[in-house]
Formats: sequence, structure tokens, C-alpha cells
Amino acid sequence: MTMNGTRDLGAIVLEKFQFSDELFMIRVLPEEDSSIPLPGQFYLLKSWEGFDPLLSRPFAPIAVHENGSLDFLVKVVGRGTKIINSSIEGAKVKLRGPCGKPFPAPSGQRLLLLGGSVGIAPMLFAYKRYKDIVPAKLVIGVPGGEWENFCKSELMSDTNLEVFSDDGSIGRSGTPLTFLTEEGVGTDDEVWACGPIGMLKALGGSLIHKVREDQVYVSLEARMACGIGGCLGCVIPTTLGNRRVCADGPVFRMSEVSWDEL
Amino acid sequence: MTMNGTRDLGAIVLEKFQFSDELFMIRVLPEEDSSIPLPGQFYLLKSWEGFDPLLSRPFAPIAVHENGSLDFLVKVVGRGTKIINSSIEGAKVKLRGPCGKPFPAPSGQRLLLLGGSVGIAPMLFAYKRYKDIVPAKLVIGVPGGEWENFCKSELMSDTNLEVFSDDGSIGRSGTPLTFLTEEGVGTDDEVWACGPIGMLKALGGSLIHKVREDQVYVSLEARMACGIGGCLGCVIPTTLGNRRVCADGPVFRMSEVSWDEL
Amino acid sequence: MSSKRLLQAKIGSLTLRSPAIIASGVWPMEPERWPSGVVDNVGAICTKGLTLSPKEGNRGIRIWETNCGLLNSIGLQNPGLEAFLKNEFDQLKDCGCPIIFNLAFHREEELYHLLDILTSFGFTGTVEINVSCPNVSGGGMTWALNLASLEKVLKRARALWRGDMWVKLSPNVPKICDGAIVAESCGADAVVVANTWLGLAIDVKRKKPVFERIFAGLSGPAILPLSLRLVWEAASAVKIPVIGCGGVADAEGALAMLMAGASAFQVGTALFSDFEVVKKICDGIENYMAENQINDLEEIVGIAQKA
Amino acid sequence: MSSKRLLQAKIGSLTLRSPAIIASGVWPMEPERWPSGVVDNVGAICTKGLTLSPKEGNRGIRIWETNCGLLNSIGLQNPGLEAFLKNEFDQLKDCGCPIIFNLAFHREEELYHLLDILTSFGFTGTVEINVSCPNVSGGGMTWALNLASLEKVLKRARALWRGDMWVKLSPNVPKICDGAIVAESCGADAVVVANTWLGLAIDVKRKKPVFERIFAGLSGPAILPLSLRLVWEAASAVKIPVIGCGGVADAEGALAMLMAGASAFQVGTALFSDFEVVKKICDGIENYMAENQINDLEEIVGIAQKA
Ligand SMILES: Cc1cc2nc3c(=O)[nH]c(=O)nc-3n(C[C@H](O)[C@H](O)[C@H](O)COP(=O)(O)OP(=O)(O)OC[C@H]3O[C@@H](n4cnc5c(N)ncnc54)[C@H](O)[C@@H]3O)c2cc1C
Ligand SMILES: Cc1cc2nc3c(=O)[nH]c(=O)nc-3n(C[C@H](O)[C@H](O)[C@H](O)COP(=O)(O)OP(=O)(O)OC[C@H]3O[C@@H](n4cnc5c(N)ncnc54)[C@H](O)[C@@H]3O)c2cc1C
Ligand SMILES: Cc1cc2nc3c(=O)[nH]c(=O)nc-3n(C[C@H](O)[C@H](O)[C@H](O)COP(=O)(O)O)c2cc1C
Ligand SMILES: Cc1cc2nc3c(=O)[nH]c(=O)nc-3n(C[C@H](O)[C@H](O)[C@H](O)COP(=O)(O)O)c2cc1C
Ligand code: FES
Ligand code: FES
Repeated sequence: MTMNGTRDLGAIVLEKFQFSDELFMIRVLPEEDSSIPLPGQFYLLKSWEGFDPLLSRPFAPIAVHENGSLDFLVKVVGRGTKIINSSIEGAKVKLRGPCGKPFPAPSGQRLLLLGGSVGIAPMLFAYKRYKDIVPAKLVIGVPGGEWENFCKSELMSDTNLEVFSDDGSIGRSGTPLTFLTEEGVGTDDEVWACGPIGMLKALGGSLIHKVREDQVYVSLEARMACGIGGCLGCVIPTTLGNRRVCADGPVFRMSEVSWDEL
Repeated sequence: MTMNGTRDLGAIVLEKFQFSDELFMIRVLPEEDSSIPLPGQFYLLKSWEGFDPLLSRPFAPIAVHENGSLDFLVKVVGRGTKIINSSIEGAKVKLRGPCGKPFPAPSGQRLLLLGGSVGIAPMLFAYKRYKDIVPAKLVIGVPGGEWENFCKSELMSDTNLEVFSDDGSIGRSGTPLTFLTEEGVGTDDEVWACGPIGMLKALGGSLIHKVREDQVYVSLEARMACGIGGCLGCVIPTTLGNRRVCADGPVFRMSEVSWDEL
Repeated sequence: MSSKRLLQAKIGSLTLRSPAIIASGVWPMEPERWPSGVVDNVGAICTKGLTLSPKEGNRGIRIWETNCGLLNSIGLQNPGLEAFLKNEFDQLKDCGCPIIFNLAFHREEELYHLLDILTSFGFTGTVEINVSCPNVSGGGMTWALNLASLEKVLKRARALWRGDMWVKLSPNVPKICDGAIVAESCGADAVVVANTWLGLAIDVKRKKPVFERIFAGLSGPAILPLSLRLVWEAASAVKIPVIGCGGVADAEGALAMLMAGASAFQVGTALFSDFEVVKKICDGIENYMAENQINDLEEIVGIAQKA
Repeated sequence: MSSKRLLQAKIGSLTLRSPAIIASGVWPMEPERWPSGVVDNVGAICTKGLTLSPKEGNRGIRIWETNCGLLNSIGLQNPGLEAFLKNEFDQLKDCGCPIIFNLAFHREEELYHLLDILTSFGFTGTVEINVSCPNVSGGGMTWALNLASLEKVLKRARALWRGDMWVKLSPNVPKICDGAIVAESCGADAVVVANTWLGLAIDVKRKKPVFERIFAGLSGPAILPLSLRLVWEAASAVKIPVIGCGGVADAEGALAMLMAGASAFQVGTALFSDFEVVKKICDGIENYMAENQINDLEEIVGIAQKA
């Protein structure tokens, strides 16, 4: 009956790596067999017992390993991510996933992957997964110095990669969109993007008339409770009416989203 | 202004030792300077963030080390102790303490220390602290096999100790009160006891006319919220009216407690 | 006696395989989205709140976490009863347990129309009349606040509806008993006690209320002690079954609901934290019954009131 | 402007050094039991509920933890106002912030008598009239339920009392505004919104209610969204200051209270979890004010209502 294999899983923290005070990578190993996620899918994660915080937090994996372990890149922004940041190796966590619809299989055209801030996570995963199948280019934008260790880390090695930072302290100065303006984009390119809402909105303008509309996909964020399409807490306005980010998304055609109402 | 030095302290788990599924020792090191507890005093401990569970749990230390670290012997009985049992080395915990009034300084007479189940904790602490000052004897009662590893552990070595178990599987068969019946007690002995309420009630009967009333002390348990005498949640009936276990106790003269109303 | 029998709960004409009902508005209406096994122990499933016309629901932030609770202001987003029957009910109806139609309405005629549609469709099961949604203007929980109009609408609904009729009451009323007594006197088969509690959250960064409609409904473990009190009161006031709802998240809370007087209970928010919660609750109740030599769930119902 | 000035809160004739007041019944009345530094940021301290005659309080279990909340049924254990003045007030009065006398009563004459005693003692400060204790039979919160008798007793109390008069309202009423308006019309200097919420816990092992008096009062972070809603409503209804109470446990919750319309707030249950909570709250508010270039706490009060 289950289409997507979403499940609640116990998992154990194998490794935690701190890139800076507010950015870390956490590797967790599910204790049971579970579905392998595709790029764009995500997990709800919590590292605490009890109901405070009540809700698990959504994160998109940056990598899946052979033994089933998952890597997440997490930015500390509030209460939940702060508690997750205090997890230590050996600690137990809980996962719900994989949730959501992944990016569609690449069509064979060049894949241009744009990630801003923690929106890098699913883009990096997509890159590693598809780079041997289609020509792929990863363009990331980071806020600045806090992200330096991450950009220099092994995770980013061996990657056809361009880095932009707001203040030019890492890579080139600008955002992933700067790349589009400066280097252009091919009409047939597939463009996938994930990042701050401002970046995604601007992306529309940058791409207009440059690539085929139906080849641009974005992965969106929303506050989530259930993660499986039950509560309607995560809806966004689209041209087809409200759509659930957790179940109908998080990946949407750029053209579907009612950006003005977001 | 502060009489007793009760404070909220961050602490780190140095060691956790599992005696059985439901019994463990946890050693925590306060991250700040704090008052050194005396036998009978206790701490409120929690190992979780947030307010679920809301209240920290009271535990009496079994030992204090030179570096300030504290050992607790904990029995898993419900939600809070279950979560504490999942703490791992390096985890952070929070302590409130030392709370409560300790046992009075020993008078010089023989000290007979009776501990039942986790009531052993403060008795062991008292024993180690006073054994070189006054003649002391530690008599403990444990439920059965689950406690074997504890009884055989280093903690109990080098101790003038008698062990009783309900089913005779460890030490002698019976309870600490059996010791009193079988070996007697001197009129001048000081008797301190901590354990299940049934044991303490029975103790009254066993000692009557045998020791001086004002030399018998018990350490009591109660549900606690504040731990410093504010909420009146932990009161017990005494001959002087309601008394707070956390602030007026947990150590009370046997004769003060209104046992019939407990 | 099979363990399945042990857990059976009787509500009106229904015999549920377990007393655990999935509350309205929290669970996807597409069974293919249900993680496998999760509804095996579920006694019944309430649909999301269905209205006569499709509703887009509320704009802006819809859910906000509080300590052990969740504020929601979904605003009854739904495709309308007819579209639901046409497109969604078909896959749902063979899921293994009864589907309860949660019906919401603004004007009273809407409810009668909803019941007509269900009758024409051939549905003869149970409806849960929602007079307690705090997240819409007019209608919604204002129905529960005016006892005279509540009585009028329930009487008429009772006359129209042949199947079982549950009435889902609001906790945001002076006295829960009043509404429960009205529902009973109008021939309801059960009252659901209760819905979400009216609460407020402020977004301190933006210096304004989180929700566009300002107030929203609080659910989750935070409210269990409050729901238990209402269940106790309602169960003392009426003879029809009370279905406890609000904050059940483990076997202990479920047992508390039953002992306070509920014949069954609903589980909503707790599913967000754990898909296995219904299974864990059912196992916990079964173990409790075995340990306490209780052979029939009914023996527990209201037992704390008799103590 | 010193940072101390930033946090000042004005309630009636009082200027508190901070808006954080320690709620009644949670804090020891013996300053020597206070961990050092803990009350440095406290704006005022409410005494435990004081009555005319000494009270032993309730028997049986008095506190019970719920998810993010605490049910209590202390039952106003206290030595009586006279004994309190004789034995306890002396050490308390120089603690660095105003002491607010929380007065509880069964019959109305008791309140008048309590005020007489305070007057004779020479106390000219603030009283918090407790018409909202859920844990005693008669009197207590039943005062808040009957608006006519509430009006009568507050009018008379106002005539008797020269100092500031706060009225601590119950959340367990049909409409919080009604009581707030009565208090204002009787000349109260502030309303405290609110006290604990009526809840129930069942001891499933013993198959009976946990508390001897069955219902008990729910406090703690669980109820914050509910208190916030009441504060919003009360602040919309009256011009006198509203003091928020119920579930404040961090700076965000405190700011939410202020923004919803509270001029100050009380902190109770959160002190059980963390002695430093008041300091953390005050630091948090100060940082917020600095970041948002707000120089006067009053600018925040009710700001969300204006949005
Ligand atoms: C599908 C998906 C994938 C994600 N992948 C990642 C990832 O790989 N790495 C990562 O670091 N983060 C990711 N996020 C974001 C992450 O889930 C949030 O940062 C996290 O939930 C914040 O939790 P918190 O408790 O720390 O913050 P909170 O205390 O809950 O919130 C902090 C601030 O963030 C705002 N906020 C919280 N959640 C959201 C939200 N969902 N949308 C908009 N604003 C919000 C709050 O209003 C508040 O201002 C993803 C989100 C989604 C929906
Ligand atoms: C001064 C003092 C010293 C203590 N020292 C120790 C110690 O050294 N080691 C140790 O293991 N335990 C000790 N305890 C007992 C310990 O605090 C409790 O076992 C613990 O709080 C239970 O927490 P929980 O969340 O696991 O259980 P809960 O889920 O809170 O409760 C489990 C069961 O125990 C009952 N219960 C919980 N707390 C109490 C209580 N205080 N009095 C009576 N019944 C209660 C509950 O009603 C329930 O039936 C001490 C208690 C006190 C007051
Ligand atoms: C996201 C969400 C949506 C809800 N939608 C409805 C609804 O459509 N109709 C209804 O009667 N109740 C609705 N409710 C209320 C629940 O059915 C339930 O009464 C309430 O959440 C209390 O139970 P709980 O604490 O177990 O969640 C909703 C609750 C939530 C959290
Ligand atoms: C243990 C306890 C005792 C209380 N005693 C009193 C009291 O004597 N008088 C009173 O007005 N309120 C009393 N209260 C209520 C608190 O003052 C406060 O209104 C309530 O707890 C809500 O605030 P909080 O969530 O910050 O604790 C008591 C609360 C608790 C938890
Ligand atoms: S999170 Fe519940 S529908 Fe998306
Ligand atoms: S725990 Fe609060 S008075 Fe003892």
C-alpha cells in the first residue's frame, strides 16, 4: 500500500562535524532497513525524547552511504537545530522519511544545480548522484566566512563547483544567480534550485526566456507537522490551488508556484 | 544570604555504569564550583532540554569525589529515570543542589546505617564519610538478583557491610530489619535509615524501647517541584504539622513523623 | 477470547476494533500515503472537516509549535463534500475501519444539505458534526456557544440522518455539560469532547500575532489534563458515550481518558510525533488489561468516577 | 539611560525594576533559602496565598507533572496572615523589591478582615486579591464566576484599601473580559490574567483521580498560548494594566505577553526548572529592546494589538 516508503525510524549518530558555531554535518545510521532517498526528498529529524519541541525538523540529506547512513548539513537557526547541535556521537535520534517527491529523473541535458545556504544540501546530493549520468554543474552561494570550512571540506572536493559568497570572502562575490548572468545558461539546460525564498523568486527573472519553463524545478521549504500530507499545515499557493510542500512537493515546477502570494 | 548553597549547575556525564537493566550508577562533574553535599542531602537532576518532563528528579549522591564529581545510584522506575538512563558519557545534565538538611553530625556512638533499595544511596555516602570517625555498620536490603552486580561492585568493597535480599539470592534472606531482630541494637546506637516507606514504618516497631528515640533518623521521599521549600508540594504530616521534605527534611527524627497519616 | 475482542469499543451502533480513533484533520485522505501497518489498530478514522463548498483554508502561517502543543489555523481547507465523495472516498472506504464524516458548516442549511448529499450517495454510516472549529469566522465553534441554535440544528440533523450521529463539542464554552446534554437530548449517539482550545501566539520578531486570524486552536499533549477534566464532567452529565479528544499521546493518557469516562478516544497531534503511537497505545492498554485481569474495555470506562 | 531603566514597568503606583514578578505560591518566603542572585532582576514577589485563619492545605498528592505542565492542589497551606506578618514578613520586606500580598478568602468578610489586619500592621503597599484559587471548596475561584458578588466584594475592598489593589482573575470563566471590566470599574489598579487552569489527572495504577479534590490547577509552559489569548482579550477590554500570568518560561514568552497587552508578567512554574529563568528573561528582553531600538518597555506593551 505504501507508495513512498515513508517510515519512522530509530537511528544513531555516527559522526558529527562542526564547520562553525552555526553549521554542522551530522551522520546518522538508521537502525532498521529503510527506503533509499532520492535527491529532493527529505526527513523529519529529532534528537529528543518527549514532546517539547513537539515537531521533528525537516532536513534534506546531502548524501546516502552504502551502509544506509545519511548525512545532513544543518544550520543552527532556532530551538530544534540548537538541540540537534548538542547531539553527540552515539546518541539516538528519530527520523521520519524519506518524505516528499524527489526531483524528476534528469532528462540527459546539462544539469545546472543552484544551491543557496542550506539549500545546498539537496543540490549536492543531486550532483553526486547524477554527475556520472549527465553533464552537471553545481553552483552554490554561501553567506560568508562562517561557511569557509564547509566549502573547503572533503564534501565539496571532486566537484564541478562554483562558489559564490555575499561578501566575496569565499569564492566569487555574488549569489548563484550571478553565475547565470555572467556565464549564461543554455536553452535546453535543466535547472534545479534550492535556497532562500528571495533567491528562488529572483531566479524566475534571471531565467525567463532563457531556458524551457518546464525544465526549471525548485525545492521549497515550509513549516511542517505531519510530513505525509495529512495536516495541510505546509501548503503553498500554486496555479493549481494550495499544494502541500511535504507531499505534493517539496519539488515544484518553477512555473507552478504562485510566487507573488508566497 | 544563601544558607545552604543550593544552586542550578550544568554538569557533564563522566561515566555511566549499568548494574542491570533497571539499575545504574551515573557520575557527573559539575561545570562550576559548588557546595559539597553532606549525607542526606540530595540533588534534583535532569538530562533533557525543554519542559517535558517538566520537573527534575531528586537523587541522593552515594559519593563525592575530590574533583567535585558526584555519583548517583539510580533505579529506573518511570519516565524521568528512563531518559536519564539513556544518557551517555559526555552528555550534559543539569543539577539543582545540594538540597535539604543533612543528617546531623554523628554523636560518637555506633552508627547503624540501614538502606533499602535505592535508599542505600545516602547510607553508603554516610558510611564512607563517617566510618573513620565513629564505629559504623552498613546494612542494606535489596530486592533480588537485579542488584547482584551492584552488591559485588567496587562501591561496596571495603565496607563493614551486611546484605539482605528479599529472596535470599544475595546475602542473607530478609530486610535490614532482620538484622536488628537477629543481631540486636544497642541503646546508645545512632540509627539512620532510608528506604521504602514500608521498611521505615516497620523500623519504628523494631526499635521501640531499644534505642533512644532522639537518635533515630530517617530520610524520606516525596514528589518534588522546587526543591527549596517554595511550592509546598512535598509536605508530609509531622507532629509539628506539615513539613517540607525538601527543605525541613529529607532527614527527620523518626519520632517527629506522623507515620499513620503517611 | 482473542486479544482483538479485548479492545473492542462500542459507540452507538458501531463496534470498533479498538477505542483509538484518528481525529479529524490530521491524517492524509490518501491511503497510499499511510505508512504500512500504521492504521492496523485504528478503530475508526475521521475525515478532514468537510464543507458544502470547497474551501481554500486560511492564508499565512497555519501551524505553530508551542511547548508540548500545536496551534493550528488551517481553516477547513477541503474540496467540498461532493468532490471528496467523488475523488477521495473511494480509495478510503476499504481501509479496514469505519470512516467517520466530519461535517462543518456555517449556516444551518449547509449541514442539512451535507446530510442530504451523504444520504443520496448511499452512505449510512457515522457523521461527526463539527460545531467546534475555532478557525473560521461565523459557524464553526460559534455553534457550540449558543445552546438554543445548537439544539435547533441538532434536532433537525437528527431527523435527517439515519446513521449514527456524533457531535464534536468545543472546549471553549462556559460549561461542557450544557452542550453534551443538548446533544443527548437531540438524539446524538455520542459526543466528542472536545476540539482544540483557543490560544494565541505572537511572532515577537514581527511584533504581531502569528496567525492572520489572530487566535488559533491548541492541540497536543499540553492540553490532556484540560480535556480529561471536560471528559469527566461530560461523562457525569450524559448517558450517551463520550469520546475523549485532546492530547492523547500514550497508553497512560488513553487509559486516563477511558477511566475518566470516555468510551473511546481520538488521537490527532500525537501522530505527528510518532506513526506508531496508536499501536503503542493499543498494546499498552492490552497489557494493562491483562495485568489487571480486565476482560472488557467497558470495565475501565469511567472507573475513576466510581472510585 | 541605564539598562535598569530600560526594563522598568509601571503598574498603578508601583515602578518595578523589571516586569518579571514572582507568582504566588511557588517561592519560599524565607530569603535565606533563595539561591544567591536569583531575585536580583525580579520586579516584585507575590506572597503565597494568605488567609485569615491558618490552613493546613490539602491532603494526598499535591503536585503531578503533565507534559510541559504541572497540576497542583496545594490548597492554600499557610500560617494565616497574622502569623505571616509576625514571623515571616520581617525577613522578607527588605529583599530589594516590593512584596505583594496575595489574599485568599472564603466569605467576603474574611477579605475585609485581612485588609484591616494589613492596615493595622501599617502595610500600605499592594495586595493581589485572589479570586481564582481552584483548589479550595467555596470561595476561591467561585468568586470569579459570579460577577455580581465579585463586584460587591471588590467595591468594598477598594473602599477599605488605600494601597494598590490587583485582582487575580480565573481563566476558568466564560469570558475573561467580564471579570476584568468588573475589576476596573471597582477601581482595581491592575488585573492579573490569570491563575491555573482546571485540569484532571488519573492515576491509572490506582484507577482513580490523582488528587483528593479530583480537579487541580494546571500551570507551566503548556498553558502559555491559552494565557496569551486571555491577556489579549483582557487588554482589549480594560485600560488598567494587565499582568500576564501562566506559562512564561523564557524571553520569547515574556515578550509575547507584553506584546499581547500585558504591562508586566508573573513567573511561577518555570522557576522549578531553572533558578536563572528571570535573569535570562530580563537579559533577553533587554537584548531585544537594544536590537530593535526600543527605549521604553511601554513601547512594546500591546504592540501586537496595534499591528
Ligand atoms: C524540505 C525541507 C528541507 C530542509 N533542508 C534543510 C537542510 O538540509 N539543512 C538545514 O539546515 N535546514 C533545512 N531546512 C530548514 C530546517 O527545517 C529549519 O531550519 C528548521 O526546521 C528550523 O528549526 P529550529 O527549531 O531550529 O527553528 P525554529 O525555532 O523552529 O525557527 C527559527 C526561525 O526559523 C523560522 N522557521 C522555522 N522553520 C521554518 C520553515 N520551515 N520555513 C520558514 N521559516 C521557518 C521560524 O519562524 C523562526 O523564525 C529544510 C526545510 C524543509 C522544509
Ligand atoms: C530526597 C530523595 C532522594 C532520592 N534518592 C534516590 C536515589 O538515590 N536513587 C534513586 O534511584 N531514586 C531516588 N529517589 C527517588 C527518585 O527521585 C524517583 O524514583 C524518581 O523521581 C522517579 O522518576 P521517574 O520519572 O522515573 O518516575 P515517574 O514516572 O515520575 O514515577 C514512577 C512511579 O513512581 C512514583 N513516584 C515518582 N516520584 C515519587 C516520589 N518522589 N515519591 C513517591 N512516589 C514517586 C510515581 O507515582 C510512579 O508511580 C529519591 C527521592 C527523593 C525525594
Ligand atoms: C492540523 C489540524 C487540523 C485539524 N482539522 C480539524 C478538522 O478539520 N475538523 C475537526 O473537527 N477538528 C480538526 N482538528 C482538531 C482535531 O481533530 C482534534 O480535535 C484536536 O487536535 C485535539 O486532539 P489532539 O490533541 O489529539 O490533536 C484539527 C487539528 C489539527 C492539529
Ligand atoms: C505550587 C503552586 C502553588 C500556587 N499557589 C498559589 C497561591 O497560593 N495563590 C495564587 O494566587 N496562585 C497560586 N498559584 C498559581 C500561580 O501563582 C500562577 O498563577 C500559576 O502557576 C500560573 O503561572 P505559571 O504557569 O507561571 O506557574 C500556585 C501555583 C503553583 C504551581
Ligand atoms: S506537513 Fe502535514 S501536510 Fe505537509
Ligand atoms: S519541592 Fe517545593 S516545597 Fe518541597
